[in-house]
Amino acid sequence: MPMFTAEMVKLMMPLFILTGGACVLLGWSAVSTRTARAQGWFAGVVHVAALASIVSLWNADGWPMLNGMLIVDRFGLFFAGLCTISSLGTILVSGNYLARFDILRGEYYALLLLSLAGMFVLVTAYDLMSVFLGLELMSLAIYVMVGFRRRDLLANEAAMKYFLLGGFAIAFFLYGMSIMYGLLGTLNFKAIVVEVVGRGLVKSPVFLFAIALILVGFVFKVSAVPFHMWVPDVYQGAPSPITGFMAGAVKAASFAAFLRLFYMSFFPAHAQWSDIIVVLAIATMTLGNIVALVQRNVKRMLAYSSIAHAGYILVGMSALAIDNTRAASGVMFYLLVYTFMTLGAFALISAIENRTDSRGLELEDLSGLGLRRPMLGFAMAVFMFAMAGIPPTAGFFAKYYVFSAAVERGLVTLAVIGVLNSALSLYYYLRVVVYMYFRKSASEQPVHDDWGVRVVLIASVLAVLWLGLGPSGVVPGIETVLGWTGDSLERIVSLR
Amino acid sequence: MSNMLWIIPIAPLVGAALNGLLALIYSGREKGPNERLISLIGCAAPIISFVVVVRLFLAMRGMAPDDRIIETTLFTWISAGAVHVDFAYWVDALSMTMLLVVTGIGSLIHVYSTGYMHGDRGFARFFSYLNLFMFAMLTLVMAKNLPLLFVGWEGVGLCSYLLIGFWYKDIANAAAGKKAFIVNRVGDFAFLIGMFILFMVTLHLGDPTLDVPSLRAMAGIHHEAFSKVAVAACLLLFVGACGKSAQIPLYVWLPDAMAGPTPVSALIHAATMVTAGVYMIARLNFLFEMAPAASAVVALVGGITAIFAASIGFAQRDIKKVLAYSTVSQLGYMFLAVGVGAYSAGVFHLVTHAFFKACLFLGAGSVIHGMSGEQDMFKMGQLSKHMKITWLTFLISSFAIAGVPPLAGFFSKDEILWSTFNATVGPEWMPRFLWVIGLATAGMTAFYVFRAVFLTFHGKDNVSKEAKHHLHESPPAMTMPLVVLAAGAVVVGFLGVPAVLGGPNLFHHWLEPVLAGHAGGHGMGVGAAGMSAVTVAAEAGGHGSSSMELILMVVSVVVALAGILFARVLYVQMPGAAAAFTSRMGGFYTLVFNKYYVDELYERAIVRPGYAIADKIMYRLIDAGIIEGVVNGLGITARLVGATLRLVQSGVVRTYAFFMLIGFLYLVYELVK
Amino acid sequence: MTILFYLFAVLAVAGGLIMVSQRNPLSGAFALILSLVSLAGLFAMLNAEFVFILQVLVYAGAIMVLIIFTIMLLNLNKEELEEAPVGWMRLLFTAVVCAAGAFGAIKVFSGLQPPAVDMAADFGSIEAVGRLMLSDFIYPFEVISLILLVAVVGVVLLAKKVI
Amino acid sequence: MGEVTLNHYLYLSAILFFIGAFGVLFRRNLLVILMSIELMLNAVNLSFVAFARNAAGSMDGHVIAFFVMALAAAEAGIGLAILVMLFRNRTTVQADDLTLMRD
Amino acid sequence: MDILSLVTFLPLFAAVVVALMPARAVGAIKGFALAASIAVFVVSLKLVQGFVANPDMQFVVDAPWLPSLGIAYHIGIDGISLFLVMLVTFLTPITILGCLNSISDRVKEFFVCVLFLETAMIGAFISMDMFLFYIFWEAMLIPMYFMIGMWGGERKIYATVKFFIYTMVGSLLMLIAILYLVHQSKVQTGSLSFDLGVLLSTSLSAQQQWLLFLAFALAFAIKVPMFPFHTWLPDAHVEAPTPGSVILAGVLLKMGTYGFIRFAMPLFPEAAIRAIPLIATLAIIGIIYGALVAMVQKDVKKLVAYSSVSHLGFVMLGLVALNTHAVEGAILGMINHGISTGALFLLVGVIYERRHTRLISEYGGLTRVMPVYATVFMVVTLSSIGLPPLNGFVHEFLILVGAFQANAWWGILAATGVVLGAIYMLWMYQRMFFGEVTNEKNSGLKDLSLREIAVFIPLIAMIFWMGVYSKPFVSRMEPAVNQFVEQMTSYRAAMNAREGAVVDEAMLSGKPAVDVKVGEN
Repeated sequence: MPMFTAEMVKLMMPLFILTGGACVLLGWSAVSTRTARAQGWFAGVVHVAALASIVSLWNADGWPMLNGMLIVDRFGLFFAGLCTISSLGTILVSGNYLARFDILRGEYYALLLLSLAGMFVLVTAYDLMSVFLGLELMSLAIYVMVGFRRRDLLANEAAMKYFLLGGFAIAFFLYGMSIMYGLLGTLNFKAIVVEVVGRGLVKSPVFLFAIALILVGFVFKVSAVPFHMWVPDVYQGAPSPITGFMAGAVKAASFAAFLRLFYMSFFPAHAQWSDIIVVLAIATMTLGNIVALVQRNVKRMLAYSSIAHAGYILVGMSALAIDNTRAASGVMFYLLVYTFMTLGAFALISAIENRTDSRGLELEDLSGLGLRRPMLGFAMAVFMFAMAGIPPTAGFFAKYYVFSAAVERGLVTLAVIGVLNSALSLYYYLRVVVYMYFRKSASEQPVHDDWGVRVVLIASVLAVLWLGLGPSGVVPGIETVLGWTGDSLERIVSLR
Repeated sequence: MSNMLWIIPIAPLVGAALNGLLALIYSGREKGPNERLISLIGCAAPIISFVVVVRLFLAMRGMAPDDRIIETTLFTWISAGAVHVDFAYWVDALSMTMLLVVTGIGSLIHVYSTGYMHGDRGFARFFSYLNLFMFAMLTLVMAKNLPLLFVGWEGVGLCSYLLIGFWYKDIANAAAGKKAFIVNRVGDFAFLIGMFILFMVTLHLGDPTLDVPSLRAMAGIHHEAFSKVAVAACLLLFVGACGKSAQIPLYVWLPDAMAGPTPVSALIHAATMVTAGVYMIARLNFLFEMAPAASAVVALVGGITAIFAASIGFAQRDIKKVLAYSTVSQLGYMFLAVGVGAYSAGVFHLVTHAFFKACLFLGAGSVIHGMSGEQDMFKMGQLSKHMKITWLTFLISSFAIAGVPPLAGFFSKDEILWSTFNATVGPEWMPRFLWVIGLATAGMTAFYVFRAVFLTFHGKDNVSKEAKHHLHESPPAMTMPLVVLAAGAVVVGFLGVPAVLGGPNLFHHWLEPVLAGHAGGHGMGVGAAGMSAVTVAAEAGGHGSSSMELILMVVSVVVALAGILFARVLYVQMPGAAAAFTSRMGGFYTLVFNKYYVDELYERAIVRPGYAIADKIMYRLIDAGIIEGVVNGLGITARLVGATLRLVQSGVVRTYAFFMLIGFLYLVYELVK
Repeated sequence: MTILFYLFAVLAVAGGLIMVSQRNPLSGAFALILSLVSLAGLFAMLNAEFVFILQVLVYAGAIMVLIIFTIMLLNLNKEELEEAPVGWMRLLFTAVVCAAGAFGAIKVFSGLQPPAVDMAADFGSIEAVGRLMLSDFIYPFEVISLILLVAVVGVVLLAKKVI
Repeated sequence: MGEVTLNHYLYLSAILFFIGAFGVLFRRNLLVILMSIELMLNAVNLSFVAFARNAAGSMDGHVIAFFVMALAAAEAGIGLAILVMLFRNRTTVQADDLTLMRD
Repeated sequence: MDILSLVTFLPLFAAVVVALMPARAVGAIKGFALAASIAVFVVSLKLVQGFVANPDMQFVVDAPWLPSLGIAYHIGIDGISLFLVMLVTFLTPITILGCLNSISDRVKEFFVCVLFLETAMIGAFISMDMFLFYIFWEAMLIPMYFMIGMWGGERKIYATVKFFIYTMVGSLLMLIAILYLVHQSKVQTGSLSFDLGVLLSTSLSAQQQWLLFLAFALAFAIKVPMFPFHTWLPDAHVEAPTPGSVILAGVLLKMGTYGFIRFAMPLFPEAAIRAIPLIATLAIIGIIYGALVAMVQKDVKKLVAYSSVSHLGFVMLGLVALNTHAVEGAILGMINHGISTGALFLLVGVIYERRHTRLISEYGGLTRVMPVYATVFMVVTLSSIGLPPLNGFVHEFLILVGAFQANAWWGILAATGVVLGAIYMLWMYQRMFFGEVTNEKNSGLKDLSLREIAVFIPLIAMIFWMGVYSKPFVSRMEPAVNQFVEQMTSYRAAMNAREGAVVDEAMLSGKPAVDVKVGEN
């Protein structure tokens, strides 16, 4: 059995590009700390290369490789691309930010690349082992990046909290993995389905116990209530570009693996776990929105908002169905949109954030922004309206997608709770707009929007508007992305 | 011929538009537009109408009595679903009578106004309103269907509102105008409902219509369907009439309406608009005949209003107020007439009243004009020396209203009394009771009118020096109409000389096809069942014995003369007696002087509680309190919950882990169970 | 064998309990080493030769040394090092929740009827495991190297005094 | 004391796992929390190895246990690095002191 | 591009152009916005011209948009929506003309908002696809939100946030209902479609209908607003700048009533019929309550706002009376209210521009200093209180007749609104315009300028036209309304047949079922 064929190398090229780039960067930054800007450029180029290779692989139609450890299929590439874009945006935003806080280091970019590599592993994972390693690679790099403002007390604290709780969660995940391994003798996604269905283990307590444990790992990463509590603190303490990266890419990658695993391997037990997801979704949406209402710190507010969005996505997760891919594509579309919204929002926050004291960026600091800087204000308003789910922004389409899936699945009450939550969330999203447009600025906070931030903002606004106005090209695209499920689901059906 | 019909209302409308435009154009300038031009436009409009009306009248006289109808449909006004309303004018004998009165007296008053309003800054505006009123009133009169009648009905109300508040700088005037409008609206509300009932009946019969002739025809055919709702419909329509014609309990606006310029009081609040209610009931007589109970109510309300208003008239100091209450009282008379089924008598009184009351008002206006705006009779006296024409015409009209033969008032009033006496309306006691009331009212009317005459033109001279300085007879533009009207007050009565006095009662016959004819049109079979006893007894006037009629006639004349004499005694011969009498009556006088505190009652019982409920309960409690409380409460609750939940976020890592473990246990519990 | 199992088991649990109950982290670290070594014994009993060696070398050896080294490095005095006593309620509460978790897990496991499996001759040997690691698990193996790379870079970035 | 079966190992692993969890929840010293997580990972390893021997019959569990150990090492390194950084700025190793961000 | 799409998207195009103009070119922006809106109106006249009086949808465009989701760009107008579209295109230039001077701050953004709003409003009226409708429906909120929030009064933030959230709550529930309905339709037909025509033939159980209807009705009732969901309106109106109030009152409120007649009632006829007593009750409460509360207001804008509650109560009552004339009255009422109340707000804006207060007590005796203004105000006031032959009367009359026909008590109770309307409006007029000029600040006020007169002339002309000769309007809407009424009444007949005519008796309170017969004619 040849270990690596040329075809496989091609399929794994994004990973090689990212890791290779990271290694080069590490070496470079070890010898030169003055050329950090150039290192940032280099990282950007690596991203573009990775993105190019992801795009070039779009029609490659991969298969489970390396003992079924990973599969480079469209689903994975979709999320890989999404994460890469988010990461690229983070790089564009970071330069100025890092320089401003005097932490401009090449290793930062290397870690970003490694984290992105972890994401690639995660989204292409076809085996719980890969999921675990992808999660860890992604997370460890992020632990470091969260604490990158080394002298900042909040950053220290955020890194510590994230690290401890992340470790705690991964222990549960591993425990679940071990039980899964013991029970089924395999960790391969497809093999799990075959074993579970074949051996009639769908209702086995051990199997379900393992699912519960594995679920902890995922719901921690996607910040579902009550596994969400790290989110506000970490989002607040982390450097703003990284917060955006976490809210966008990390969440997207985690959801990707979550979706693939649960829509495939654990789907036979859907009846057992869907109720839980419903409850989690409700709790997550509601708590996220309600607590966001009373936040004055912008990053913290967006952290809670991010929790709430996880709740909406969980609505889609709970509505996964065997006979159509509406819910799954809804989740994907939501993540697509959310990534852009959150990337843009945090890009702007990165540009505004000046303070190093513990107060952080408060709503008051946004006062009059829309009047002083109309384009920035417009962009932020678009993101806020999108997050609130107002047409004609993409946020509406995203919500529409998951809620319609829930309705089709008969989860009308869940959908109703969802929209009521949307209404609730309006209050704090609108408040941002209120501050930006309807209040005079008390102090003229300087805005450090260099070209990187602007590029990110323009791209995000365009994406959010375009996805809202004419997702006609995207929606069918997403449906085809989910072609893999068609195959596996049919198999599941036949096994029943 | 019928094509000319449209000129009648349109001429004043054009006049109104032209004058209104002028008024607006000149509104920002120092000087108003040329008064001559305004007068020309303003007076030409009703006069053109009048001329057309006369021509049509002559034409109509040439027709067979049953064919005396002229009509024209201008365009479809509303056509929606089952509702089809044409903008159609339709004139029969009754409306022709009204047209003559309205355009005739209206023209006179327009002429009078050119003198009265001379120099007023709002001259153009005034004529615009007055012309607009003419348009509305003519529309009311000529309307073929009830909605169009309602257009006129509301239109005259609007003009009344505008004209009462014409001198808007005094907020009291404006308030009076508003009060008039709103009280009228209360009546209109009932009118609308009444109209709806009729519409429903016709709709049910498969031919939804509100056209008066069609209603009349259908009422003849579908007697049963109509009589089922007739009482309700008639009562509601009557409430509408009460509003417009200032009957109890909706009369309160009329005295206040005297705030308007005096020609307005004469035209709108005496001669024409306020009689619209009477006209409307006469127009719908076929309906009221089906509803004896409603008719009884009409008669009773009319009678009570008559005496009630007359009693208030006793104690007024303001000459216009006296006339206003007199108008209310006389309108009560008319309602009494139509209530007992004496439609032609009612309409006849309407016509005669239009003359003498218009004359009285214009006379009063002339007095006020001469007195530089003074209206308190107790500050007048001996004016007969200064204002001969005014005095004479006023006196003639006073005799007319008092019912002194052979002036107009005598014939019309007597016909009403006689019809009442003979009526079979309501319970057995009612006709006689109403007759007594009518008679008493006649006496009282004589008294208070002559009280006014004596206080104003005779008696003690209380005119202030300053006023006396300016005191003068009014210009010809004002006196000429007075003379014409006074002449009318003398003459028109003879149109309705009853048979018992050997008269042909031309008036009665003229109206016969309209007021008694509908049964005739559709055969006696229906008529026998359809025509109530009311009609049979009253319309035919001659059913009672003629000797009885003569006796009663004498009685009423005696009563009227007694009233006049009493007034003379009190206010001319023994000037102190009135004061003594007043103080003797004490509380009662105060009660009467304050119009039985009806306004105050409305204020306390309806206006203030209504306002308080709207303000305190609806706005502050329900709206701002409960609904807003719930709405904001939801928001506050969400925030409170949020503020509570955020406390869980203690910042302590172990707590976070603890919640994760709890969450894990929940997952296990739910999954494994 | 049974006695050995229970011995190791008791030692492992005891080590764990001591670790979580000692207020001084240094004592805790040593208790943990006890626990880890006991677990190594259990690994040996489970024919996991490779894991046994790693457990002793990497875990009980390297990792614990790193921890202890850090404790020393921080050069904490007693007050800073030791934590304040914790309230009984909290102890009880936490204990109950954790016990519930453990109890639940045990209850779930109690229903497990593992199939009898044949064991290869070289089961658990270093060679066999190593072969497996570099064939079937080559991908995870490579990824774990990246993880370690991140760890190295991260440690340098975060803990170095001046970067 | 019957024969030692897979279940016994699993019970033990569960107990150790939740002792570790207890340590995370109960202790305030960041170092101890860190060690408690290590204990949890060890419990997982025990489970892997026990399963490998008794249920799966493959050595995959051993390999995975190795990876877990590697991960544990990496985590310990990062964790201790964060701890050191934190200690430099705050001079504390108590978890309960990390409450600058809350609510 | 077809004419209907042109009318819809021309404003959006203009908005984009305005957005691209330099912010300093204030005059050019204003001129362009005005010209664009007039152009839209002129183009929209082609709609009237080409409209044929039949019940069918006309100017239909049905192009696929998101076929995989069953969403199409399906637009069209019938007699019901024709005049609402016209109302939008008519009011927008007037609004723009009216606010040319009053908006001096951030002119560019303002006109972008107005033009964007116009597209959204037209779009909502012409959408025949539920999804498309929802998009437009929600899109209206954003410009309105900014209009109130940026150019509003003191409590603008409270008002605008309240407006936004209030309306969103309702519409989000409607969204769920739409999704559910579409899903049901998909289950039944096998294909996914948001097309109104397809959804209309979805069969639903009584309970499903009821819940869906409630969700729709809530969204629309908030927009109307019906009692007790009206409290956002006074705040929004008071704080909104004049053009905001005009558009809000003139058009946005009609979205609610239009929603009932176009969507809520036809989609769920049986539930709607069951809900009629409830809606009628709320409508009547709204009529009386709105009028009474309007009476006690000290702020003239608030007064007009509450009067809207009352007027819209009439419209709702007309809709549920379910006979042709009442429904036509209701539609006329929507248009008339748009014109009259729009004019009222513009008038208030005129005086607010001069004095910067809306308190009635600040004014008095204005007739003296501003006679033309007073005259215009008077005409509009009279139109608002339904004085014949001005426009207000026609619809009130039709609605009252129809309501009376449906249930005598409805007609009677609603007719009290006629009285109350006169009270609060005339009282307000009296306090503002009559008497001496009590406030020194008012003595020097300028009367209407030529521009302002130009604003009001078309409105006054419409007030007279629609009052005197409403036939051109009614005749175009009649076929569509007849169809609506026939459908609803036939459903009712079927329900009555099922339930033994119990409902019928109750509904007509002893009166014969005349309306059913009319429907058959």
